[in-house]
This record gives sequence, structure tokens and C-alpha cells, in this order.
Amino acid sequence: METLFFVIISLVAIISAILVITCKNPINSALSLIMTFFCLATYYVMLDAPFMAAIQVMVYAGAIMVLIVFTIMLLNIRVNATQKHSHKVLLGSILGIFILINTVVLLFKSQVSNPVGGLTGDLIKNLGHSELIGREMFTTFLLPFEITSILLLVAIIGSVILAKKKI
Amino acid sequence: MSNVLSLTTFLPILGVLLLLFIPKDSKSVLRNVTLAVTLVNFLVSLTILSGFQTNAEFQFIENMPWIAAGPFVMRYNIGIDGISLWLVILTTFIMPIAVLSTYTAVEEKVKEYMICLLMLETGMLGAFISLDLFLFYIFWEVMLIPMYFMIGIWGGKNKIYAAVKFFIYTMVGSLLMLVALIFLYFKGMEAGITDFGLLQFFSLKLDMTTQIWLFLAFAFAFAIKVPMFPLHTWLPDAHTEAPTAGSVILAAVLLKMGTYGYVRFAIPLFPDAAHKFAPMIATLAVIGIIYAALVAMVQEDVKKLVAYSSVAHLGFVMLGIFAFNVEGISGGMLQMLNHGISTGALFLIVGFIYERRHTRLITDFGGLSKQMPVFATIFMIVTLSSIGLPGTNGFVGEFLILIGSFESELRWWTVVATSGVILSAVYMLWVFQRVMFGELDNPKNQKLLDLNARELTIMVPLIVMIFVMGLYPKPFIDKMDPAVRKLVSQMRVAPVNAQAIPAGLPAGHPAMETPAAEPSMMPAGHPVVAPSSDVNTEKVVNPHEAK
Amino acid sequence: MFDNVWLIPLFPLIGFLINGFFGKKIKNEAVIGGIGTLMIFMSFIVSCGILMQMIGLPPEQRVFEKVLFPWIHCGNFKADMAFLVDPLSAVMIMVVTGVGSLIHLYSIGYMHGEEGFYRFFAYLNLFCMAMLLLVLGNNMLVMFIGWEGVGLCSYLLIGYYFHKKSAGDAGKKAFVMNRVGDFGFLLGMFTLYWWFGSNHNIWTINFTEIKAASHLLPYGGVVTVATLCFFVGATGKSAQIPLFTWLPDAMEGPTPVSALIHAATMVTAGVYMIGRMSFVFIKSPDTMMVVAVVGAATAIFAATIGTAQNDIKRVLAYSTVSQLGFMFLAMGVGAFWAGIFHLMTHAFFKACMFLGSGSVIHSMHHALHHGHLHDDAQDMRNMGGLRKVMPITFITFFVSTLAIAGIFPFSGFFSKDEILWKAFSNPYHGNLNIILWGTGAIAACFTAFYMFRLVFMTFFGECRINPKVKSHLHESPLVITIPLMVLGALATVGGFIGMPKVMGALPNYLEHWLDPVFELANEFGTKYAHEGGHHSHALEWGLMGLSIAIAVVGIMIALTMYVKNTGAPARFTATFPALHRAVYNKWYIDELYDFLFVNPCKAFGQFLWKGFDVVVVDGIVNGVANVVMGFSGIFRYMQSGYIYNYAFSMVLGVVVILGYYIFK
Amino acid sequence: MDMISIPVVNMTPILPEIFLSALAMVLLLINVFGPSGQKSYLAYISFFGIVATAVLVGAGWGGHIESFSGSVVLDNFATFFKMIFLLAAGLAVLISDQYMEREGCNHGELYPLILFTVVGMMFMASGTDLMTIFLGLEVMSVSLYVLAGFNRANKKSNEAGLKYFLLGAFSTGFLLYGMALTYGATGTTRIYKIASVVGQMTLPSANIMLVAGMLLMMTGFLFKIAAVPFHMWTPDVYEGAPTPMTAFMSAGPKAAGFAALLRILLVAMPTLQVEWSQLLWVLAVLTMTVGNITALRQDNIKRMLAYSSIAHAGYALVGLTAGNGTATAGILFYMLSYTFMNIGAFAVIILIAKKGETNGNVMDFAGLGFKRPVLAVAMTIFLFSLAGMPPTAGFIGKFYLFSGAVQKGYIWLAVIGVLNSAASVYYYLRVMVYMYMKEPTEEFEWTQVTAPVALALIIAIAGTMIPGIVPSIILEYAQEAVKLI
Amino acid sequence: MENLNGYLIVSAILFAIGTIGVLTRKNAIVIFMCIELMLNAVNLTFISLSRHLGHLDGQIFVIFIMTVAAAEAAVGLALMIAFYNNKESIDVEDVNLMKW
Repeated sequence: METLFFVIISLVAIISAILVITCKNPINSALSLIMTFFCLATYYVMLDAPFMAAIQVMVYAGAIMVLIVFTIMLLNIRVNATQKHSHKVLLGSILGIFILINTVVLLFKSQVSNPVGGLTGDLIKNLGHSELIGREMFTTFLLPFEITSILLLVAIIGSVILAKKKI
Repeated sequence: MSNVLSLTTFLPILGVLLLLFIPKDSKSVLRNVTLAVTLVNFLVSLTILSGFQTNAEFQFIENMPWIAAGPFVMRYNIGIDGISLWLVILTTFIMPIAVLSTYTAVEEKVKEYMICLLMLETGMLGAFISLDLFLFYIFWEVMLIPMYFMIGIWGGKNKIYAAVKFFIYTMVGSLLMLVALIFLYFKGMEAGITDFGLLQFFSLKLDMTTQIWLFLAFAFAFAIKVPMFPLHTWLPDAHTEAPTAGSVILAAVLLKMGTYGYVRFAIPLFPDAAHKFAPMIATLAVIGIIYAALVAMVQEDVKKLVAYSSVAHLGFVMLGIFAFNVEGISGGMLQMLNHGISTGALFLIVGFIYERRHTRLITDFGGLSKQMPVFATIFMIVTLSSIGLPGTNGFVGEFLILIGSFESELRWWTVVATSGVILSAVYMLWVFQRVMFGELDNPKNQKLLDLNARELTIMVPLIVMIFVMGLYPKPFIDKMDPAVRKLVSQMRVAPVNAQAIPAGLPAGHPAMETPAAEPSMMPAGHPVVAPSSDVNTEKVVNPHEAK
Repeated sequence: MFDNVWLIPLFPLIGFLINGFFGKKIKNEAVIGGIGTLMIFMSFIVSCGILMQMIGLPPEQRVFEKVLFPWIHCGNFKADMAFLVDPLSAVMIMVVTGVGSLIHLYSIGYMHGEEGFYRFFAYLNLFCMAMLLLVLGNNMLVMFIGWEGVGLCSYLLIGYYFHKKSAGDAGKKAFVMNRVGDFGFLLGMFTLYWWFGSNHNIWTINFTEIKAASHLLPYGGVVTVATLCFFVGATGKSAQIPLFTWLPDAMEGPTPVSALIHAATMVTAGVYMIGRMSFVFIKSPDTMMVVAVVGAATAIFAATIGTAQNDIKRVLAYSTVSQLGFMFLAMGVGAFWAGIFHLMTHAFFKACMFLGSGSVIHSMHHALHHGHLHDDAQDMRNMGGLRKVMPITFITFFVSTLAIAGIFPFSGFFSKDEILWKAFSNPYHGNLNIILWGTGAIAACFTAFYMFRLVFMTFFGECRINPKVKSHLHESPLVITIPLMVLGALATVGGFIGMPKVMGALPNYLEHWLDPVFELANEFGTKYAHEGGHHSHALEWGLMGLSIAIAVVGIMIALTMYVKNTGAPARFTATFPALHRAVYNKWYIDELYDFLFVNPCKAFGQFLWKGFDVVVVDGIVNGVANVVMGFSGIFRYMQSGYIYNYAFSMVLGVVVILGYYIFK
Repeated sequence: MDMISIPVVNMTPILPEIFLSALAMVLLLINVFGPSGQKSYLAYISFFGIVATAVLVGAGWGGHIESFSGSVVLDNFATFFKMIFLLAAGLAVLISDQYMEREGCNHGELYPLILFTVVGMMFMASGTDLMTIFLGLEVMSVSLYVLAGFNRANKKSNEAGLKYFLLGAFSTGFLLYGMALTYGATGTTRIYKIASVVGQMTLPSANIMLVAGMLLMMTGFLFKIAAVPFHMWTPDVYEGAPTPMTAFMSAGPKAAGFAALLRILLVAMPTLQVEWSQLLWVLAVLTMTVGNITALRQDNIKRMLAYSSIAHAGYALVGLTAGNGTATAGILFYMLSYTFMNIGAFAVIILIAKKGETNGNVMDFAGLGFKRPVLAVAMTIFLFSLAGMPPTAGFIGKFYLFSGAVQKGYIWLAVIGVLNSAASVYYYLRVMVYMYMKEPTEEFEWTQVTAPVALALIIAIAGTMIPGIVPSIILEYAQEAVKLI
Repeated sequence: MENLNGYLIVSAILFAIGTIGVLTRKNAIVIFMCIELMLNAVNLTFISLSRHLGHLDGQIFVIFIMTVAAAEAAVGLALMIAFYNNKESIDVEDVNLMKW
């Protein structure tokens, strides 16, 4: 049952991902991408990471994609005419397929590390995913967390500098 | 006076500092100051000469810590022996002459020119006195820079091509040498050597394969500088384009770096490989002698002709060095000095007529003897010195080289090389004839003035030296003799390969007396004799990688 | 006196320095010429002193070495600036300084008014110094200084009229050909030095030391190699086949130069050198044979050319070559003393003839100059009948001609006859002897013919000079004729010091005198001498007569062709045009050399430069640079500016890298 | 549900970062509330702030403090690199003012952004957790995207920013995938833990997941240091970005990339050296060769220096391939000297160029040697140092890099390196040919050298020459710094 | 977790698709979306690995990646707007001023 569900979700995710790169209209690509993000959120739930699923939807589908769509609208980009460089597409696709082959072979050959942590589905259900994440984030990963604040600040300054009409 | 060597080497740099404060436009002040600096430097170097003890040891040693980082220890380690002594003196001797020759030749950018000259002097002297391989390399490279600018800025029509060619050609060789140098150091470290000091490396025993590779790298770098056939093509270009003083220095001193490199580094460091390659190098040297002579014969540009004659002369030097005996090496050393003097003088002579006529094509001249008798006389003497007429300096060197190489296994090479004696007469006399003899039919030549006092002043010391060294070379040979003998003993490590007995000679008598064969193939990493005591090691570095 | 031997070369050196440095300022020809002459004369006096002293000593004490200063001491090699005085060098210094003084004196008159008068005397003095070094050197290297020094002076003096292209060319040719010889000299020296050093640990180039060790030398083998090398040196200096072509060209120089350098002294240096090393040469029968054959061949070869030349000095030049051939023949047959003897007598009569021709030319030139004519002052076809206007010149010249033709009792007779006799009777060459002798005899015949042809064309018959200027012909001044007279006298009587034993009128002074020098050589020579050498006196007498007869035949032919029947030469030419052309053009040897050596060298040089140096070597260098630059262009255009291309490159990199590690 | 108690942490290791961030924020405020118009004072403030930070960093020399539960470490290695970053930033700040003023984009935000970049780089150098390193990298990258496109009005700058951004983000994808794989293979993101896990593996190279993770991570950093084939962005971005930022970018991020690479390869995965040195061998050769050869034909001097910067990355990769003490110390030394000489060269370019980024071709240097001798001499020194001529720092750096390779037995690599170095001489000489051996084509325009640029030039010359003559003063520290890896 | 490989392969596929998109599309925004797709693929890898390892670090990493993605989106879109202002296009083929 779960496997079937996984397969269906996977198919949806992959198809919508393919749509992202094939749709002529960027808006359509963006919508397909949102679809993929939802599929991923579904996976996260299946992987006992509900908090991640939540922020996937909120941050990605919600914030980032809105930003992108907004930009597309703002720039009012024309739908592209026909792809002129078919060889480019061909080569790109071949290379992408090579990447895929590489990665898949790699994954089949690789030995994943044995479980190192005591995290189980039960534990997550008992304590709550958010709490576990929060605990980690504010103790062990305090520094990276702080760095993100600088990162965001930089992003803000940067986008202001770059995009504001008059500085 | 313990650091008189440093003083000699860096005095020109002080001169540069002095020049910086002299305004650009006071050209004569700039010239005179430079001349004064070089003259003072010459005098200082004479104190080295007078203080030099005739023995095989390095003298005037200064040895101070310089760099010690990682596995490397480089020291400011300088000193001279009989071999480098004369080259140092030659350098300081040629410099005032070169400076004096620029008084009217260089009218533009005088200040920069003088700075280049002085920096060049430091570079050259530094290379001759370095006893630390790394230090040597630094000076070796530093020399390139001022020379590059001299050719490139004050050169002739095709100056940029020549300058860049000169620089890159030399650079390729020396960079390979750098790799070899590093490799050698690590080899030495395995055997307990503590720094880049040259003397320690002399006692290093390397296996044959290593020696061959290292020798090739060193030899390549030096061969470019010498320059040996077929790596010589930068030289005619560089010489033709360089201003007179540049050509003089290039010929008189810079080319000696290559041959000096063989004598000081490539051969004593890798004696077995040197022996192995001696026939090959001798072959190239001999080809160079004949080849350059033939090419010189058909040149149309006097300066290019002289440049090719340099190639031939240095072929002799190489042949002498690779004879591996006292006569050959002494001859080679003498020939270096001789070539410095006579080819330097030839370039000055070419410079004189170039300044007057702004052409160097042989066909533009003819019959100058009539108009310029003093010039003709001097040209004649220098020509004779260049073709090695007995009584002039050129002969002594050439003769010792030939007799030395004839004694060694390079007998047949010598026979061919000796025929270079004929060819040199052909091309030098031919050019002399075409320039100085014949009808004075070119109206432009009919108003030429003979040498003026300054030009005479330039030439007289050279002429004097031509005869002094030709008639009484004893002091020169005596001073270098112990060092040369030591060098020869260093080379004798390897068994002499006595295969080259000329077939035309009777086989009944014992041929070369080959020294008893010693085992040349030392096992790799064979421990070396402890570093000599005169090198005070301040910091002992763990030879093994600290990691 | 021996101790002062160094003064001998010193005086001319001083003369050279004075005239060279200050000659231009002095200007006064008398002073310049006086200094030059005085200096060489002082040397002559010192030489005389040495000779006197030597005569007073017993033969075994007649060798003296004087070391001036150490010159090149390096490793095993040692060469001092040192002089060797022995009977041989004593003879030579006498000849050099004696003849030299006379020629200097002569030059004062001959060179009068020439531009660069001081230069001439400076060079002449320098030459004398070099020549004296050559003969006095006690080792090969000092000899070599002189050897090259005389070559240099020869170059300078041939090129004295440097504004003439032909003079410059001739000087260069002389120097280069000499250098070819020097090449051989050096190799010979190296071989001997190396052989002694490596086999017997005797590292020397000193003549006396080599002589002392010469018993160690093997017969043949290495000695053949060394001596052949030395002989190459000798052929260069002494203008023997194949290196003789420079000497006729060398006549471009002023006539005194031809007399001194190209007749009396320098060109005989090769002979002297073989004499000096006779004890080595004799150890190689092959070399001896080569020397003899080359000598004989040169003698006859040059003689044939001499018959067809019209330039008075060229005839003399070929005659010199021919006579030098005789000297080498003498050396080659082991008659060393005879070679030296002929050297000496030749110095007298040939110098006399050159100076005489100079006197003629001087006079001709003067006359032609007066008439503003541009006829060739040296062409015999312009001369004729000069005996009347120039009696002294004629007499001395005629005497010398008789000497060279080998007419008894003039000096040339004795020396030439001795050579021919030895060629016939020597114990070394077996059956070859008769050929050597025959060649020599025919050459002698030719000699007599062309010399008398010269005399007849110049001094007899009608005067063919432009009649306008005929009256301007006159005898030369005393300063010119005095040397002529002295030399003429010597040419007449000089032969008596070497009178053959069979004549018995006088003891053979010269042979005895030179005995200590050649003793060893003769001793070695007996080792391989063939049977024979015992010839009857009657045979000797007979041959002697025969040789005179041959000379007379030559003279008679000349007389017939050029005095009696003046149309004969033209007929002869018409009959054998090819032969005449060949002889007239010196058998096309110059052209042959141009074709064989000079042009190929130049062409090869051109090829090496334009073809190899520029195209191949630089081509490779620049080719590498161009290839790199080409790659630069390619790499550059890979940088297309498009983001997806850049991304493509990155992904490609990742794929390849990952693929390599995954699938390896 | 108990409270999350934020642990007491030792702030010492990140004091400089905190100081700099604070400074940057203060600058932002000053920029907004301070006097408008002339912004030069911001440059001065940031310069002195950088100097102060440098003092702060320097004070930490010799210590070894891990903090933030293994996220960050204070060691000599990090300290050394931080100094390089500060130096690069300091010089960049000094040369920015004049340029930005001329180009009309002297916005006050520039300086805080530079400072934030430095903060990011510092985290890259001192981070011992893949997350820290990654975030440091991103802080740096995002700031650099902005800095590259800082001159909004200039199309080239714009394009440079966009290109850099797209390709940078793309490479981040690979980097992250690599980190993910590494995480999967080792179960941790902590450098030291990775090291111990990898160390315990009997045959680490057999675990392809680990190797692939490492390779992909390397890809990300190789992009930053502009190694072939991840170098394509470099010339375009360097050409388009405002020159001071190009200078900064060529020195700082490259050094940061090497810091991260060194830390990851040598600390976390030393046992995998067989694997990564193979790759680096090839890449080093490619990088040097492509960089040098392409540079031969460049006329735009910024572009030429960009290719040269690729080549220099190649030289440093030679050292990384060897990975021994000599070579790594060489890398450190080289990065430092490269900072001096490259920024120095760019400073001269700024002075020669005219408004709108014109006059930036090699030909425009014609006649400089005698019109402006001091500038020309400065440029000459920098170029010779870049070419690796003694007695400059560039030579010593190369010497140690190649020595390391030789010591490790990579002789052919060293040979290829020096041959490349010889080829590179050509294009450096070309500039000098124009400066000294050609006459100026048009009337020469005199640009005033302002005090900050002059100061930068002096520092750069001193930093190029002094370590060239007495390299020990730097090398000893570099040696110390790499010991702790 | 026996299905780990499934997740990893899906994420690999997504990653590859993202790569193809970057290589083939011309619109800068679409390219950026493809990059986002790649990042998401990585996120999936992280989370599935984190689940497998029983270890939260991977998930924390994902949070940071999301932050970075957001920051990059902000800056990137700003750059595109600036570019658009200059060129009236965000086609990467128009990013062609600098080459060779």
C-alpha cells in the first residue's frame, strides 16, 4: 500500500518536474514546480518529518514560488518562441541522463552508513518533530542558525541595492 | 673587509638608489655617476683579487641564515674560488666600459638605462658568487629582468620579438632547472644535507638515473644560456636588437653564466651523468662551432655575424669543459674571459660604426681603413684576438681547450673543432675585409670620423687585456689552477669511458690510462659525508616531512 | 752572446712599436725607414755574434736554450717563451736578418712616397720579429706564434694596398690557406703531445725534449699521423700542393714583401719546420714518401704554370712554388741539409730576382705614371730590352737566373744538384727514386726555360713599352741597387759552402755544420733504409753533368722561342690552345677550389642560416609558440559567453569525474 | 515540554566575525542616517574596522579552541586564512572608493557587503561542520553576486552578476548533493567526526558514496576557485564586475575555497588522498594549461588577469595535489602573496581605466612606463610576481608549491607547472612590452592617485617584495598554520 | 527503512531533471527554478538519509538549505530585474556582452 502510494507520488513528482523543464510558458513551469514541491512535502510526511513538510509548503511553495511567479508577472515575459538550439537541448539532455545514470549506479553501489542516531518514528511521535528540530537547532546548530541571519540580511541588502529604482 | 664580496655585489644597487635622486634630465650627471659607481666597484673587486689566496678553497665566504621554512633551509652563502674570481673581475671590468659606451649611444631614458645596467651588474655578480643553489637561482633569474628591458626598450627595430624570445627561452630552461634543484634538495635531504649549500651537494652520491635526469635539466638550462646548438637562435636576435652596451654585457658576461653553470653546478654535482653525456654535449659543441661559423660567414649584418661567432666560441668553451681535464677546463675558463673581452670589444666596434652610420649592413661599408685608421687598427687587433692568433688572448684559451680535449676521449671531436679555426679566420677576415678594405666608394662613409678620445678610452683597456692575456696568461691560469684541479678531481669520481680511441692510431700501445674504475652506482640514499665544518648549521631541520 | 738571443726578435719588435705608434707623426721617410732597417740590422749583428760564438764551440755544445718567461703552464701542459739556438736556427736567423736587412734597405727606396710608408715598415719589422720567433722558438708553440705571426704579417702586407679589392682578397686567401695549414700543424702537435704524454708520461712540446725522447717513437703508425698533420701545416705555409694557390695571388703586395716573405723567408718555414723535426719525420717512411712526392709534384706542376704567365711577379711566384717543391723533395728524400741549403741559396737568388723585378716594375711604373698611362707595369709584354737602361738590375737578375737554372758554379747549381742527386740515390724510396729524380730534372728544365723566358722578355729584344714614355725608364737609385748587388753576389758564391764531396774543392761546410741537427734523423733513417745508397762517383758526376745539360736545354728553348724566333710562342699557342689555356689559367685550380670548397661552404652557410636556423630551429621554436597560440584561440572561442555552455562544461566535468570514479 | 536551554558557548573563535558583522551593521545605519553624498568616510571606517579585526584575529594566533559543539574552530589555519581575507577586503576597500566615485555607484552598502563577504569567508575557513562551511560559502556567494552586479547601470556588471549568480547557484546544487552523499556515507556533517569515521573504514575508497560525495563537494569549491572545467564563469564575471570587486573576488573567495578544500580534504578525508590527488593532478594540469594558454590572446587586461587567475588556481592545485606540509604551506603563502600582487595589479588597472570601464585594454598601457614611471614600476613588480620571477613573493610561493609536488614525487606535475609558468610569462611580458616599449597612442590622461589607492599600492608592493626577499616572515606562520590540519 | 533507495533514486531523478533544465532552458527564471528543483532533490536525499540514520542533522541541514534558497531567490530575482531593466529580456542568450 505504502509502496504503491510512493510510486504514485514519485510519478507525479517526476512528471511535474519534467513539465517544469518542458513547458514553454514560465508560469506553467512555476506551477509544475509547485506541484513537485507538494509531492516532496508528501514524501517528508512519509519520512516522519512533518515539520519539514510544513515548511516545505510554507517556505518553498508559499514564499519562494510566490516570489518567482510575482517576478515573472512583473517582468511580463513573453512566451518564448521555438527553441532555436535543438542540439543544445539534445546535448543537455544526454548529459543529464548521464548524470542520472551516474547517480543511480552510484546509489546502487554505495554503502550507506549504519544508523547513528536514536531517532525513531516512535520518538518523533512522542516528542513531536518540531520540538526535536528546535532543540537541535538552538543547541548544536546554534552557529549555523546565526549565520543564516547574516545571510538573510545580505540578501535583503543585496536585493534592495540591485532592484530598487533609486538608491 | 670580510664582506667585500657583498659590497661588490650590492654596490650597484646602492648606485641605483643614488640614481633615483638624480633628476631625469641631467643626463651627463646620470652617466657620470653610473660610471663612477662601476669604476668604484671595479676597484673594490680588485681588492678581492689582491686578497685572493691561490688555493682550491672558497674564499671571502659569507654565510648567514636567510630562509628556513618547511623542509628548506636557504642561506645567504657566498664565496669565490679561482673559477668564479675571474668572472667576477671580468664583470666589474666590463661594466665601466659598457657604461662609457652608452654616453652618446643612449640619449633617451638615460636614467632608466643606467638603472638597468646597475641592476644587471648586481644580478650577474650575485650569480657568480652564490654558493647556495637557491641564491644562485634567484640571481640567475633576476639577471633576466634588466636585460629584458634593455633589449626591449633601447633595442632596434625588432626589439620586442627579440626581448620576449630572450626572456622566455631562458625562462623555460631555468624553470626546469628549478624543478631539478628542488628534486636534488630532497635527494640531499634523504642523505642528511641540511641546506642548499653547494659544497654539501658536492659530496652527495646519487644513483645514475637520478643523475641523468638532474643533469639533463641543469644542462638544458645552461645550454640555452650558453647558448649551444640548437638552442642558440635567441642569441642572434637578442644581440642584433640589443643596444651596444646590452650586447657587450650579454656577450661578455651573461653567456658565461651558462658555461659557468656547467663548471660550477652541472658537472661537479652530477659527475657520472656528465661523463655519460660528454660525447653528446661535445658533439653539440662541435656542431655549434662549425655551424655557427658557416652561418656567420654568410651574414649580412655585422652584429649578427659577431653574435654567431659567439656561438662558435662558446662551442669551444663547452668542448674544453667537457674534456674533464685541467687543460681543457682552464682553457674553457680562459676562453670565457677571452670571449668576454674580444667579443665585447667586437660589439663595441660594431656599436661605434653603427652610431656613425646607423646601419650595420656589411654592404654599406667598405674602405673604412682609409678614413678611420685607428679604428681599423683596433678592429684588426680585436679580430685577430677573436680568431685566436697566437700572442693574443684568444689563442691561449682556444689552444688549451683543444689540447685538453685532444688528450681526453674527445679526440675526434677536437679534430673537427680545430677546423673551426679555419672557418673563424674565414668569416672574421672576410667581414674585416669587406668593411675596412676596398674602395671607399660610399659617399656617406667618406665623412666618417675616426675614434674620439672616449671611444679610445673604452677600447684601450680591452686591447691591453688582449695582449696581456695573450702573452702572459700565467697569473690568470695560476689563480684558477687549484680550483680547476679540484674540479677535475671531483669529476674523476666516475670511471673514464675509454672507448673512443681513434681507429687510425696504433692499437699496440696502451691507450688512455684510465683511472681505476670506482663503483659509480651508489645505492640510492647512500649516506653522505657529514656537512663540511665551514658551514655552521644554525637550524637542523628534520629531514623527514613534518606532517 | 747566446744569452742575448732574445735581442734578435726584440729589435724588430721595437721597430714595429716605434713605427706603428709614432710613424704617422714622424712623417719623415728617412727616419721611419732608417729605424726599420736599423732595427733589423741590429738583429743581424746579434745573429752574427751568435754565429761567431757558435763556430767557436765544439759541435756538441752548439745547442743553447734561453727561457724568457713562462707562458702557458697549465695542467700537464707547459710552454715557455723560450728560444733555441742551434746550428739550424743560426743559419736561419742569418738568412732572415741578413736578407731582411737588405730588403728593408731596398724598401726605403722602393716604397718612397707611398701612402702609409710607416705602416709598411711597421709591418715589415713585425714580420721579421715573427719570423725570428718562428725559427728561434724552442717549442712548437713559440714556433706557432711565429708561424701564425708571419701569416698575419703576410696578410697585412699583401693587403697593403687595401683599397684594391684584389689585394684584400689575396690577403684573405693567403691567411685562410695558411690557417688550413695551421689546422694541420695544431693537430700534429696535439698528436705528438698526447702520444708522448699518455704513453710515456712525457708531456712536452719542446723540441729538445722531444728529440731526447724520440727513440721512444715507433716507426709509422702514430708518427705517420702526426707528421702528415705537420706536413699539411707545411704545405699551407710553403705553398705546396694542394695549398699553393695563395702564393701567386700574394703578389698583390708590394714587391719587397714578395721578396722577403714570399720568397726568402716565410714560405720556407715549412721546410724549416720539417728540418727542425727531422727526427720525427724520418720515423715515418710513408710521410717521407708523401713529402717527397708532393715536393716533386709541386716542383713540376708550378713550373708548368710558370711557363705561361705574363706577369713578371707571377712567374717568380710560380717559380718560388716550384723551388719550394724542390726543398720538400729534399726533405722527403732525407736530404735535410740539402733542403736547408737550397732554402738558403733560394733566399739569395730569389730575393735578388724579386727585388730586381721590383726595380723593373718601379721603373716601369714611374715611366707609365709619367705618361699617364694605365698599362700594366708588371706585364712582361710591355717590357723588353731593359738591359740597356737598367744594367745593374739586369746583371744581378741574370746572375740569379743562372743560379736558379742550376748553371755551374752559381749557388743554385750546388743546392739543386744535391737535391737531385739525393733524390736519385737516397736509400728510402726504392724504385720511386728514379721517378722523383726524373720529375725533379724535368722541373729543372722547365725552370730554366721559364726563367730565361722571363729574362728574355724583360731585358732582351725590343722595348715594347709605349714609346711616349720610353725615355722615362731609368736605373733605380742606389738604395735599391745596393741590395741587388749584395744579393747577386751571394747568389753567385753562396753555393760554395755546400760543395759536394765529389768535387772536393772545398769541404762541405754546411753539411758538417748542420750535422748535429740531423744526426739523429740520419741515424733513425738507417733503420729502414733499403739496400743501395752506394753509388759510384762516376754516376754522381754524370748526373751532375746531365742536370746542367737539362738546364741548358731549357735555356736554349727559351732562347729559340723568345729571342731568335719570336713567333714561336704564338704558334705553339695556336697548336695547343686547350693546353695553353689550361696552363695560362693555372690548370683551373682556383676555380676547382671555388667549386669544391668555397662555393659549397657559402651555399651551405646560406642554407644553414636561411634554411636551418631560421626555418627549422626557429621554426620549431616559433612553431611551438604558434601552436600554443592556436590553442589559445581555440580555448578562447570555447568561452562562448553563454551561461548554458558554461553550465554544460561544469556538468560535463562532473559527469566525467564521477563516471571515472564510479566505473573505474 | 521543557524549555530549550541555549548552551553556554565559547564565543572566542567567532569574535572577529561578530565584530565585523556588527561593524557592517553599524555602517549600514550610518549609511542611512549619516550624511548623504560623499561616502568615502565609510571606506575609511571599514578599513580601520578591518585593521582592528585583523588585530583581533591576530590575537588568536596559536590557540586551538573548538566551539559551538564542533561547528567552528579557532586554529592557526583559520587565523591565517582570516588574515588573507581581511587583507583582501582591506585592499579592496582602499581601492574601491576612487573607482566607485568615478563610476557613479559609490553606494554606502558596498562596504557592509564586503565585510559580510569576509564574514562568510571566515566561516568557511574556520567552520568544522559542513553546515557552517556551506553557510559561510553562501554568505560569501550571495554577497559576491551582489557585488559583481553592483554597478547596476553598467550592462557588463549586470551580466556579470547574473552569470555569476546562475552558475554559482547551479554549482551549489552539486556541492549540496555531495554533502548529502557524504552525510549518507558517514552519518555526520562534522569534519572531525567524518575524519574519524573515514579513518575507521578499512578501505574508504571502496565506498563509492563517500568518494562521490567528496568529489561533488570538491566540485562546488573548485567552482569557487575557478578550476577547469568549472572555470568558465571567471573571465566573464571578472571582466564585468566592478574592478575593485574583481580584485577582491580573485583573491578572497579563491583563498576561501582553498581553505575549505584543505580543511575537507586534508582533515576530513586524508585517507582518501589516493583518490582525490588523482583527480586534482589532472585538474591542476588542465587548469594551469587552459588558464595560461587562453590568457595569451587576451587584450582586455581584466580578462587576461582572470585567465591568469585560473592559471594561478592551477598552481595552487598542484600544491593541493601534493597535499604535504611543504605544499600546503605553499598554498597558504601563495594565497597571501597572490592577494597582494593581484589586487595591486588591479589597483593599477583602476588608475589607468577611465569612466565606464573603458581604457582597460593592454594597448592602453602603451607608454605608461615613462609617463607614469611609478605606476609602471608597481605594475611591473606585480606582473613579475605573478609570473613567478624572483625576488618576489610569487616566486617563493610557486617554489614551495612545486617543491611540495616534487617532494611527494609528482615531478611531472611540477614540470608541467613550470612550463606553464614559462608560457605565462608571455602575456605578463606583453603588458610590459606595451608599458615600456611602445609609444602611447593618444594623449595621455593623468589620473589622480588618491590617498587610499596609494596606500593600497604601497601595501601591495611591500607585500609582494618583502616576502620575496625574506619569505621566512610569512612562511614560518604558514608552516605553523598547516601543522594543525 | 527499506525504501531508502527509492527515495534516493527519486531524488537523483529530480536532480538530473533539474540539471537538464538548467542546460536546456533559456529563460533565466526558469533556469533558476530548475536550480531550485535540484536543491529540492538534495533536500529529499538529506531527509531520507536522516530518517535512515535516525539522526536529525540532515533535516537541520535542509532547513538551512531552504533559507539559502530563499536568500538566493531574493538576490537572484533582484539581479534578473536589474538585468531586465537594462536589456528588456531575461533570456540567457542575451547575456552575451562578455565572451572570449
